[in-house]
Amino acid sequence: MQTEIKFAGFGGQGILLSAKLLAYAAMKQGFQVAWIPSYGPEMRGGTAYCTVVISDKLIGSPIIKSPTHLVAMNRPSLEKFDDTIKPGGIVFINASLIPVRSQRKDVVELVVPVNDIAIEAGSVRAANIVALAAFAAKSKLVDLDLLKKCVKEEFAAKAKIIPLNMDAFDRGVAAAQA
Amino acid sequence: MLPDISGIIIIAGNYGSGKSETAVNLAAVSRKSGKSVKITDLDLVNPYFRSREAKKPLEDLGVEVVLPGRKYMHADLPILTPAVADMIKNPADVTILDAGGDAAGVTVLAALEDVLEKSHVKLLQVINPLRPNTCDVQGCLKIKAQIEATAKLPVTGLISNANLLDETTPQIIYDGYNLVTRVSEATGLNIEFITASTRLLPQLATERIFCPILPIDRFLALPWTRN
Amino acid sequence: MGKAFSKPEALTDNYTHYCPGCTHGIVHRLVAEAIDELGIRENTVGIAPVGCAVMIYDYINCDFQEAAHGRAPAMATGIKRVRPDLMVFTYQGDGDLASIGMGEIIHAANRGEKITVIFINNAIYGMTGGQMAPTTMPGQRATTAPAGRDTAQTGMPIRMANLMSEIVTPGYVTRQAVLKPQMVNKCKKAIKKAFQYQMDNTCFSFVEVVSTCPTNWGMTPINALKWAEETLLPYYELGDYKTPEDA
Amino acid sequence: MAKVLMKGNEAIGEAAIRAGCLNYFAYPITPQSEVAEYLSKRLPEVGGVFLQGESEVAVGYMLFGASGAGERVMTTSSSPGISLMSEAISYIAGAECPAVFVNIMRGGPGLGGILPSQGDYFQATKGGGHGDYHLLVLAPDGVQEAVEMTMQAFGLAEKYRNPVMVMGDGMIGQMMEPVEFPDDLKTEPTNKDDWASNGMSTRKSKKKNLVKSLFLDPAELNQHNLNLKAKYEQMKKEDVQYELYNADGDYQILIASYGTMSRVCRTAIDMLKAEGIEAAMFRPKTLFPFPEKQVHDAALKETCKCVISIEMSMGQMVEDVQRCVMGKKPVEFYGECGGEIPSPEKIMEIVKELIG
Repeated sequence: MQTEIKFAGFGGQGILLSAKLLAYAAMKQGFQVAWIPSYGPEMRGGTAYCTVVISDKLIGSPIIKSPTHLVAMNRPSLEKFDDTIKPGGIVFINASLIPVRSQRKDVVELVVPVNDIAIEAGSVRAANIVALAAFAAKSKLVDLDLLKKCVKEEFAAKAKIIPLNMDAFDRGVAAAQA
Repeated sequence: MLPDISGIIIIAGNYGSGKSETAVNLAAVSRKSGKSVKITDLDLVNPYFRSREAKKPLEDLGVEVVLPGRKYMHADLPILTPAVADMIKNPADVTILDAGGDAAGVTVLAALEDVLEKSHVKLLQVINPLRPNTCDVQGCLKIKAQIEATAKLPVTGLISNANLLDETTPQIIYDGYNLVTRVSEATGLNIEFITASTRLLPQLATERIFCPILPIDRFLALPWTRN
Repeated sequence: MGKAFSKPEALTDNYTHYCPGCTHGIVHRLVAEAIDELGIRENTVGIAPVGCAVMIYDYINCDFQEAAHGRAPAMATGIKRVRPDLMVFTYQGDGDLASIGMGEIIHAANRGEKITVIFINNAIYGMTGGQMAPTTMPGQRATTAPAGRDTAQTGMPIRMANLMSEIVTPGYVTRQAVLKPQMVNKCKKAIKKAFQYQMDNTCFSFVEVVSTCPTNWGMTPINALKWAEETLLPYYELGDYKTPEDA
Repeated sequence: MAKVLMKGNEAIGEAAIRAGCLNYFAYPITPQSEVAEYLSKRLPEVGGVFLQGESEVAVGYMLFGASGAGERVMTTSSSPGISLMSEAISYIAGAECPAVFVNIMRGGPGLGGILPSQGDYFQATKGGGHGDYHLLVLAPDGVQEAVEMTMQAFGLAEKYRNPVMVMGDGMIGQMMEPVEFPDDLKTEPTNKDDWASNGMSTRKSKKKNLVKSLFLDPAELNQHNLNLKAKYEQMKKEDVQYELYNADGDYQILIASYGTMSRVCRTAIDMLKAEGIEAAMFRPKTLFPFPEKQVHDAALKETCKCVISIEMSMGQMVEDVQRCVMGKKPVEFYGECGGEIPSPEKIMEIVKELIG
């Protein structure tokens, strides 16, 4: 069984980090993983994309044309990749920045105003952690406690912002479960 | 009639005029006539087809070949061995200095000025009219002037080495002789000899030529043309 | 009583291949004497250049590596960085150092590599047969400048010591010559000092040596010395251009 | 040791340290600059040498110097940078010094592009620099193998006293995968006292050591080249590495592929299998020495109708495949090299067309 998650947004929204943390947690859980940067014409235009592949067997092609899930942090990302998601996949929408919704009927929409939640938690910069937590809670791809631990470890060198990110994480989980 | 020259002989000329082949054959012919012969390869500017490549056959004939140490034979180094000055100071019956091409090739002679000026030296200009820069009298005179200016020595005689390698015909040799004759008239210099490959000698109307003829055996031929 | 003139231990018994009147042999000897006097022979690695001195390793008795044309300072950097305990020197000519290797020498100096560079400036390419060098004098003939160096086309000769002295990183930069006995003595002192700076881990050092090439200049050895003194020295002024104490 | 998630470029840097190489010289170029960035932090921590050279040309000779002084050393670069280092590579091979070069290939020729490519196969395996020499070339298909091959490279370089190249592409450099650093791949540095210019005082023999590639005597130079050739023949006997995938059954087609491209082919083979089509893959892990006999034998399987070399190039490895198959089976080619890696679906389509 192989799952692919595309993370997409503006440069600076922390997309690559969210993806890395998910991959890291999955790896710790014993899965094969690959973190594949957007490495093609799609990387142009100040936007950042990357794909995490989680699998129970050796991962083959790093070329993922049609991912299982999408985490869209801004409108161009949703519009660009909405069509490519496999039927039954999750389309995560950052409602703080995306006023529209998926055009698809065969996907599961998860709409969370992550920027607003991050601001409530103390800083808009934690929006990527809110999104990661919300997506993880909904998709159940990895153990949430383990993922939260990975987030904490990531910020180990910046102890001051750990409480903020832990709070953002919890708020994200809550938003997905609401 | 074979050339019969003695003393210290410097062979010069423009690039590709056939200096080295001429020098090597002159050494061989002189040695065969019973003279003691020394030859040095002073071509420091051209790494291929130098008279040093004929070292072995010349030594087999009893010619003394003066060169930098064996390990430097193929070095890309302009080595003027001190043995050259010794050779000039203690010459054989025939002592041949094979210089490099053009003015650049005789630059090294200027570095030997102090030993050369104490000796009586013949500086012979080899002319092949089939080379682009020496196809007329004017071209030959220009090269002569350049050689003299750089070597700081006067040219004392002329050699016609008219050839188109394997495509040489008797006519080419006659034409070359005519050109060098005109250079001789213009300069007052003697034609020391002309060359002709041993292959062409039997076909040559030697009565048309009023100077010695040096028969040329290819010592420095390309590997695939040897024998 | 010791011998008045003996062969340095760092000099091999081989006869050099250099032409009569060439000053490479003198500078080799000075380098060998400096190495002996400092007692560093067994810790020294030399970099042989591409140029007439390519076979310097036949004459100086220490470890050597052979560089490609111009790259000696980069090789010296590689050695010195991984083995700071070794004494590393390059011995380069003007085509090597001032033309094809200009990038490498400037950057090695600028990084302050603790190496010693001996730079032989004889105003011509020797090895390849007398072509124009960056240091060839205006009007000086070369096989690639048959009418003499035309500065309108090729610029003025590069004064390496002057140029190197402009580098802000501390270093020792000097220009010496070996045209007369007293110059040879001074040059020896400079070479020794350059090695001493390396031993003390003080700085990069650069010793330019104004030298002769009678064969390619087309001069007798005596005339070559005279020409160098009259023509080269007024343009390539001797002396220290920079010392680490200046910094 | 537990697995860690690392970018290929970082993992290569770490692998060098784990292999006992504490000397690194480099010049930045996309898509491999992370190696230099990583090592600029890591090497000082372990007392190693990190230096950013002024050019790839200089870096090549910094490697030559360090290697000639008997120390383990590595550089990393990408295609145009490797071109500039090729002069030094030729000298290092000529002087018989060990050194490790990593090429994270990008598209060419010229500036080309920064996207992944396999356009440097010829450069790596057939020369690149001047003269008769070969690199031993290792081609990883992912981050873990990049680690393992980087670690192996030092031992191989010392075994043969020859430069070794690890040849990945932008995708391998940029992607993250879990990696382990196997302790058993670390080799002890060989004793270099009999040839390295590492200072006489540290050696028993007081004979001076010369690191050089100049041989003035034609017979000596010829012999030197014969000695080099003997090394390359030894590599062919002792150090060929390859992998066969799905080759146990009755495959109809053999896909030859290496590096990132082989990952795509692997997926395509799985997808074809699901549709009842059997395809096998031959993946050289050493591009030089090329697994000549192995590809020949795999191609000759009775059920195998044809061989196709699939590359992110316009057809380079295919020439080696053709050479080894010796006309006994048709050898086809498919390649793309703009930077977009062909998809598994595209590979399936090509395979289906070929086997009808």
